[in-house]
Amino acid sequence: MRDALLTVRDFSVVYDVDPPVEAVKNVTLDLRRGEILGLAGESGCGKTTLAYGLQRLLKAPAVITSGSVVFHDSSGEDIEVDRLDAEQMRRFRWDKISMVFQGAMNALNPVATIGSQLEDVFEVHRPGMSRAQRREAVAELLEIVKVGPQRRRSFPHELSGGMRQRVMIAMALALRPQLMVMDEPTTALDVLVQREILRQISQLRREFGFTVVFITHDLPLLLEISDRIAIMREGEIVELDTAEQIWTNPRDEYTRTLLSSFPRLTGERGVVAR
Amino acid sequence: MTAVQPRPPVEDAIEVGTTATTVVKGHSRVPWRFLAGRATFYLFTLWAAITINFFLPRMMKGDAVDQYLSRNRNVSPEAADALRSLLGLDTDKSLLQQYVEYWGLLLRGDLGVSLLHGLRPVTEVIGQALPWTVGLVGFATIVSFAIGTIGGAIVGWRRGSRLDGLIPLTTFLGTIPYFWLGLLAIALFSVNLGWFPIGKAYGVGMTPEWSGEFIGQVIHHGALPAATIVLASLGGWMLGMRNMMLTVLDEDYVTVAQAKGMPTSRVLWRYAARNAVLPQIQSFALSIGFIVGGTIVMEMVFSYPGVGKLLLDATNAKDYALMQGVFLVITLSVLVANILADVAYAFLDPRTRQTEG
Amino acid sequence: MTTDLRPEQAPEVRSERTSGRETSLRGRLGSAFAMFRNRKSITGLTILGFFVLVAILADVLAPYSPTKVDNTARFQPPSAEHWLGTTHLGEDVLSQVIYGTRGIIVVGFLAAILATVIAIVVGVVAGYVRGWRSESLSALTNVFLVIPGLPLIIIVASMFDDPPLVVIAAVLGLTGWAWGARVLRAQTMSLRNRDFVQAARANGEPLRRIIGNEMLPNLMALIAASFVGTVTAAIIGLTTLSYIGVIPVNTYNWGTILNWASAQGAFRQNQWWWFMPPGLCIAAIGVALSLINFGIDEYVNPRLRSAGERARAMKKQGLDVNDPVTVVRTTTSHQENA
Amino acid sequence: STGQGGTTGGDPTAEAGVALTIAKPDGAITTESHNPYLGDSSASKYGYAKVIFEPLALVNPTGDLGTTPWLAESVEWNDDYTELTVVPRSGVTWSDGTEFTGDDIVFTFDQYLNGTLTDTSGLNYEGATVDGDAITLKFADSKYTAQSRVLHTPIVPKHIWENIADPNTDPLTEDGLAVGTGPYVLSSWSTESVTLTANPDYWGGELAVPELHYISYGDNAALTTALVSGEADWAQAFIPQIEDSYLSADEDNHFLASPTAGAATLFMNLQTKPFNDVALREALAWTIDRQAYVDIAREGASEPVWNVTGLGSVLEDEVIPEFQGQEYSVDVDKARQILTDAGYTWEGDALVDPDGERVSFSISVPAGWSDWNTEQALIAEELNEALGIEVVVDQPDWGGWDAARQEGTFQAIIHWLEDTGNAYGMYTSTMDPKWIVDGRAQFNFGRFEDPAVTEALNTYATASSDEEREEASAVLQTAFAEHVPAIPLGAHPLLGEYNTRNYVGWPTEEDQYASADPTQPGIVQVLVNLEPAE
Amino acid sequence: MTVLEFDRVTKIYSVRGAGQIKALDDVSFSLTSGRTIGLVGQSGSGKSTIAKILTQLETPTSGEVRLDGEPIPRRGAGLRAYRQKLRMVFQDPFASLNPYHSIRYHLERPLRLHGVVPKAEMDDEVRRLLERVRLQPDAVVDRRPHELSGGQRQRVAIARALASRPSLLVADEPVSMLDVSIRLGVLNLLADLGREEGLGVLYITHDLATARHFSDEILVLNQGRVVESGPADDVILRPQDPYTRALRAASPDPEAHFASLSGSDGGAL
Ligand SMILES: Nc1ncnc2c1ncn2[C@@H]1O[C@H](COP(=O)(O)OP(=O)(O)OP(=O)(O)O)[C@@H](O)[C@H]1O
Ligand SMILES: Nc1ncnc2c1ncn2[C@@H]1O[C@H](COP(=O)(O)OP(=O)(O)OP(=O)(O)O)[C@@H](O)[C@H]1O
Ligand SMILES: [Mg+2]
Ligand SMILES: [Mg+2]
Repeated sequence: MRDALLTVRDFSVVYDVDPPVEAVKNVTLDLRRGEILGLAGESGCGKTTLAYGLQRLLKAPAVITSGSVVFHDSSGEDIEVDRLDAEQMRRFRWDKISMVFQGAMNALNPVATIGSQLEDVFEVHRPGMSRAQRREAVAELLEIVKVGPQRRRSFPHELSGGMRQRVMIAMALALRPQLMVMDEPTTALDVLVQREILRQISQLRREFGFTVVFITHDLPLLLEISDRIAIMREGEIVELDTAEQIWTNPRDEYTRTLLSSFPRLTGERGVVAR
Repeated sequence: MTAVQPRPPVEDAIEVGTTATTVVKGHSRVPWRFLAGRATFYLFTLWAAITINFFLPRMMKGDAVDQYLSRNRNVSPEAADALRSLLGLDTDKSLLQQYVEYWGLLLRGDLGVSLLHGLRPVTEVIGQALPWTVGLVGFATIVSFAIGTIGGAIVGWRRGSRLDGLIPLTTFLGTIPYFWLGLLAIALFSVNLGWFPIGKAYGVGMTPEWSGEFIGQVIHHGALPAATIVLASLGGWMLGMRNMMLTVLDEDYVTVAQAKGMPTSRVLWRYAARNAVLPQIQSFALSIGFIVGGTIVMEMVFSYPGVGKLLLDATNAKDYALMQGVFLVITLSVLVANILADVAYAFLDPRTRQTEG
Repeated sequence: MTTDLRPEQAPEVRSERTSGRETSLRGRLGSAFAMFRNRKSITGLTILGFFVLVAILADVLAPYSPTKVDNTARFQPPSAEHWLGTTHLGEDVLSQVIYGTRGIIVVGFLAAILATVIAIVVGVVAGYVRGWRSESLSALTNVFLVIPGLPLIIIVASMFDDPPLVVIAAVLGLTGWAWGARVLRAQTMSLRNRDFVQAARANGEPLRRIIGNEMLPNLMALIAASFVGTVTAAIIGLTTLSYIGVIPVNTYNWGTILNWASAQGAFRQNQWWWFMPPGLCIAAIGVALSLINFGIDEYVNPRLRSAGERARAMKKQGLDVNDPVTVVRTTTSHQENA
Repeated sequence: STGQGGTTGGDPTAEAGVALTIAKPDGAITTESHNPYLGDSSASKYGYAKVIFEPLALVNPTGDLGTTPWLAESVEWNDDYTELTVVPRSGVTWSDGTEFTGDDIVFTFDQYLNGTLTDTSGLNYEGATVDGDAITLKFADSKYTAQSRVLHTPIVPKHIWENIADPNTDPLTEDGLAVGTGPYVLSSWSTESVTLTANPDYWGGELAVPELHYISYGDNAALTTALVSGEADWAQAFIPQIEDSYLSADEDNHFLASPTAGAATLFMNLQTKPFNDVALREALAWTIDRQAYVDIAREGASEPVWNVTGLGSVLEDEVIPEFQGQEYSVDVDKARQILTDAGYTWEGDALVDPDGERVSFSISVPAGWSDWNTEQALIAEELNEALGIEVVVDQPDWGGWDAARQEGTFQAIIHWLEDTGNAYGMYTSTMDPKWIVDGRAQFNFGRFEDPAVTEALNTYATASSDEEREEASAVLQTAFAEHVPAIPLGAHPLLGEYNTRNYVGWPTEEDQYASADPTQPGIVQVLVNLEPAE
Repeated sequence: MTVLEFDRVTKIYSVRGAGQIKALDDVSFSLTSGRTIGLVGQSGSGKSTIAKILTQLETPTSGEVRLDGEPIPRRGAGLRAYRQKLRMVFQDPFASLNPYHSIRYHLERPLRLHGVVPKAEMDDEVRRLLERVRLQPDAVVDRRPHELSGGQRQRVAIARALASRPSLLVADEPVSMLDVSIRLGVLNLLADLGREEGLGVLYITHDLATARHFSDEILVLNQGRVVESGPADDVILRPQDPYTRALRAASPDPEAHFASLSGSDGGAL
């Protein structure tokens, strides 16, 4: 179909505590360029760990115990993420892979304006840019996510939850990365706002053509928006298939349990039937 | 207070965002009501403190003349009455009358004369001592705060390293009695090693002037007391900052900063420490307020001129005017420090600007 | 009416460890003191307990009366008869230190109890009620923050011919509660709107039960911390006041010993046996109290506890907490490292 | 060398022409006032008023108790000591160049007359008459017991002071106001020290010390440290363990304690139990170890008072023959015998009075007066050990102590005496009802009252002949020995620590021409007497 | 049969610095035993405010709440009796249980306060309550809240609300914090109670799908106003108000999604 962007082989993460927690076990995964991969599973199954682990964002006591992650850059170069040293990793981050974090209130520095937090990214990764250029880039980003450049001077708490989430998305977009990992970007939000943000993400993806890993445990939502869905349970990917296949023909027992756990919105009363 | 705003019907629910109930926007940026409330609050505190400060000393046993006689044994006890009228203590006004008069004088900036200091105006007496207290202790407090906070940030950041040992060490230094520390410091550095003078603010025969020599002297003389104050108070700042750092380091925005590829120093100072320092500001303000009163022991041990000894002596000598004067300075500085803390906090933490409660 | 909806698999009640569940009273007590159940607190409590014991058993432990004058044995360095030497009057320093513990413990604890009780009453009430009542209580708190404690102590002490320790403790307590009240007020205000307090109200619980049974237990750690803090402040206050001679020096405490030592030039004469023990005792009790406080802090905020330990434990495994990059330790590279 | 501001520091070699640093333990003296009449002006607190403003004559409070005319060429009292005739010294100029004349003396005293200056010394001055050179100052009552109060009145220049509105309080801080006849003139004043330089035109001749620094340390301990390190040269301080901590630090360090007529005295409240019984007081007098007071509480800086008349060594001559050599000693058996005779018994170790009550009392001294605090402990221990009296050591703050002594609510206190330079001080302080006004006592705290004694006191004070005075003195001494209204412990000493590194000529044990206390008026005598060391 | 009427209630909050907020605007409905009313609306629309007014934690600015035609007493025994009849399950199971007290304490308090059973039977009653919410009494009764999972806590909260044998229950988003798989169990329990014991339930949520399935009637709240109400299926399947429609459109519905899909790759994004 499409060519691969990220190849994950036999990837395991252990929290080296007593007793050790094997949060991600031998995950093998191919991420295709431009697709939306939904990652679902009950809470605590290792979704966040996997997503963070891919770009080695986990702090000790987390240890990657096996596997490899290879990033196929659009320039044609293959980057072996697990071989990078700290400085290379720092450069790699955000430039190639960016993230939208779970709680936007907590993901933004409460004492800095959103403008300065956005500029930060350029300052560090694009040292060549002038101050004016950075300003302009920030204004453009805020425009894109419909927060509006006039909000540049606002502090996070002055924005609504939805706006904050959009600022996070703007930040993730800043360097036009090839992969965006979104960890439950909408769970804290209202359905209406959630919908609006999803619409925006889809629009931006069409524009910029990045790949999305979308994490949530809201299966109905995932079924709607993803190309492919991976179902995780206790650190393992138990099923990985297209959304339709998952919906119509779930193979794993656990997937089936999940799918039978939400009532119908329309049609006859009762749990969803496939 | 504004009236209930009629809410216009919302066309597009999505546009509204999460707050389905619109907060009335465009209210004045300056929260006058809040400020007025704070001002009333502070004025009340000031009034109450001054009133207490007026009545408390007058509940003490003994009076200033007896004290004067015991200090000046060459003065004939037979002259007690003459002295009483000389010192203005022969009035038979009621306490309430005196209180009202005190306020009258206070509002005119007249703090009376100090019996203990040759009947000089209290303003002059305090004016001579205050700069030294504020200078030395203020400086030491700032240094201690700065070192403690920066150190605490680093210790918190490099948790688990050998630096962790600094916390118990500084705590220990903070718990040993200050005078002990001071006396040992003098014994070691002044008497045995001779590196520093034994005390005083500057050398004998010097008169204050803006010369290099004088400033050098002031620094030389102030170094040991300042250093002991810093040592004794460092622990609190360091521990506070370190604990806040540990809390802040687990916040998402620190992880986000790292995910954004920020260099370590930037994450440490701009993200983590910048947030962790906020609660320190409050304590700092309070400690600034207490500088004025809290240094009696240092002044005794290091023969340093200052307000603390002034207060102690005034209390012992029943020098009401001077006591009240020093109280006033302490009260004012605590209040001013509190106001400054309010302002600084609002300035440093944008969140409080809105949701002050 | 409603359709019965059963998931294919009923969510199981997770089997959690039922390790030796506590039964009511013992368990309650245990949990009430849970904040002291860590190594730091226990070390601190042990040291403190030691001093409390010394204070209680002073009569038994002290080899001499603290005021037993012996003109023939002045300024003696430590010896078999006088383990910590003697003072300028030939008094036994060890006995003075032992008896001096009493004043310290009595004043420290009485002052702290008083200050804590006032802080709880004023702070919690100010936090729970609203409007002018809350504001006036907090104004009261501020006034007490502003009043200088030292003159107050001198003034009150002067009202008594021979101010007993209780009075000194009372004054130290009266001037020391404001800080705790402030902290408790803030915390109570945040507790006030917590759901479980609301739930208790919705339950119809009377006010005193809401404050006493729902809020206080949750303020316990804070109260304990403020108590310990006040003990420290009172002890340091007492020794300082004794040292500068504001408090009568005939009631022996470590501050008065130091006062005497300093007045008699022990510091200059390197009569360390005289001034070191009380100084070190003050430091020891100070350290003990801060250890307890660390323990409480760590109980309230487990991060404080785990951060350092975890980091050290990781270090042993070759991990650095601050490493912004996840360590890769595949079996092969791990072996290389090892 | 600490080498600050020209102090001599610890220079090993003697250096002429270096400044002398005089130190006090009074904390920073930060407010400037050169008024010699005001007890709490910086000039009085430091004591530098005494080297600027000079008195008519200097009365030696120690040694021979003699009087040395100073600004007066001669001083002479009339028989009943109500008139003082002085001849002003000629050739003296004020430090601003104006000539010193008798007018200045008259002006100085007349300030008391017209009420511009408060009579804090209780002079009751009535006016002066001038007869040629001689000026006669008249007083309302006999000044026999207050000679030094009259003679030590600082003489101020008329031409300056006549323009001063309130001589009680004026700080004299404006230029050209702090003008005196003294050996030194003010050079600079700062919150940390005061510098005075030698007066080049001083009438007393050339001064060896060109410059004086006055400095005040935070407390006794800091002052001692400064003395030991050489940062300060001369002070009046109670230094504990003085031998080890000061004298042995440098062989040039010296210490002189000069006994005076005053004494630290145990006052007992004669009005209430247990001290309303003379037997108990006497027993105490036979038990309390005055030598221990001197040796331990005062570190040797005093002299014990053993004589039954309560008079110490400087007043030995005044003791009537009957009591010469009649001394108390520590004689516990005797004390117990006195008690037994008076009906006291012992219950185990505890003393029980004739009423069957256990004897106990509290002895009270303000907290922080460490020498007397020590003595409290000593007395408590001695009395408990020897007589089985339980003594409660009470250390209130000054105010509480002061109230108790004035109102007579104490049981026992240690207090100083009024020093009149003769036996009168001892007896008026302990037995004179004149001190009790409106029920409040300024002295005689025990409230002794005996008409015969009162009369003898009046006679002593106003007598116009020595015989009359001796008779009165005999009555007083007998009454004192009989009633034991108070127990003097040790002479009040004037202390002085000084060093001979750069200057010699100080008062010594052998030659106490003045005390070595730099805060005493006699400082000018010492300064004039100093010479560069070899 | 108990009827609770919520009659034209308006609630205005004064917020310092932000003026006044109208949280409820002229809201009326009535709750009867044995029936479930679903109250939906997005965050901040005033749902919890209704619950708080019902439980007398807040007083309405205007309007009235009546129980069987009687106004609700403001204090004293009357209020206690009312609180026994109407109980509430709080929005957040993590916050509404006091971390300091054991589960037993939480359940015994209402039993004691309202004198439901004699002291001797207290223990049995606690066990019965726990069993009712399908928790094993032995396993949980002496634990404290933090030792339970979210689902278990939620059930304890429900058990507590049921302890005083109320006839009406206000359940404020009782499942919002729970995992999909646990959610259903809790809701089924409430449904059972309504059926078996005639409990009237006010089910507050913003999840349209569960609201539809567990309630007889649905009230849609927007900015403090009831914009639509009626039988559950009517409101969800045939929404009249634009806001209800927007809400419905925003709720994911995989069935409709896959039905409309013709197997192509275009996701919603
Ligand atoms: N620092 C840590 N130390 C030890 N174990 C951890 C740590 N962080 C996470 N875990 C454990 O790792 C497992 C996976 O956690 P993770 O956060 O990846 O789950 P998740 O699927 O994202 O859950 P959620 O949906 O709740 O966000 C969990 O069992 C968790 O308890
Ligand atoms: N105590 C209060 N003071 C001021 N405003 C309040 C208060 N409580 C609620 N509000 C405001 O009233 C409005 C309704 O709040 P409410 O809690 O009822 O919403 P909700 O529908 O329960 O929302 P959610 O789904 O987020 O729980 C909100 O705008 C809220 O900010
Ligand atoms: Mg997660
Ligand atoms: Mg709600």
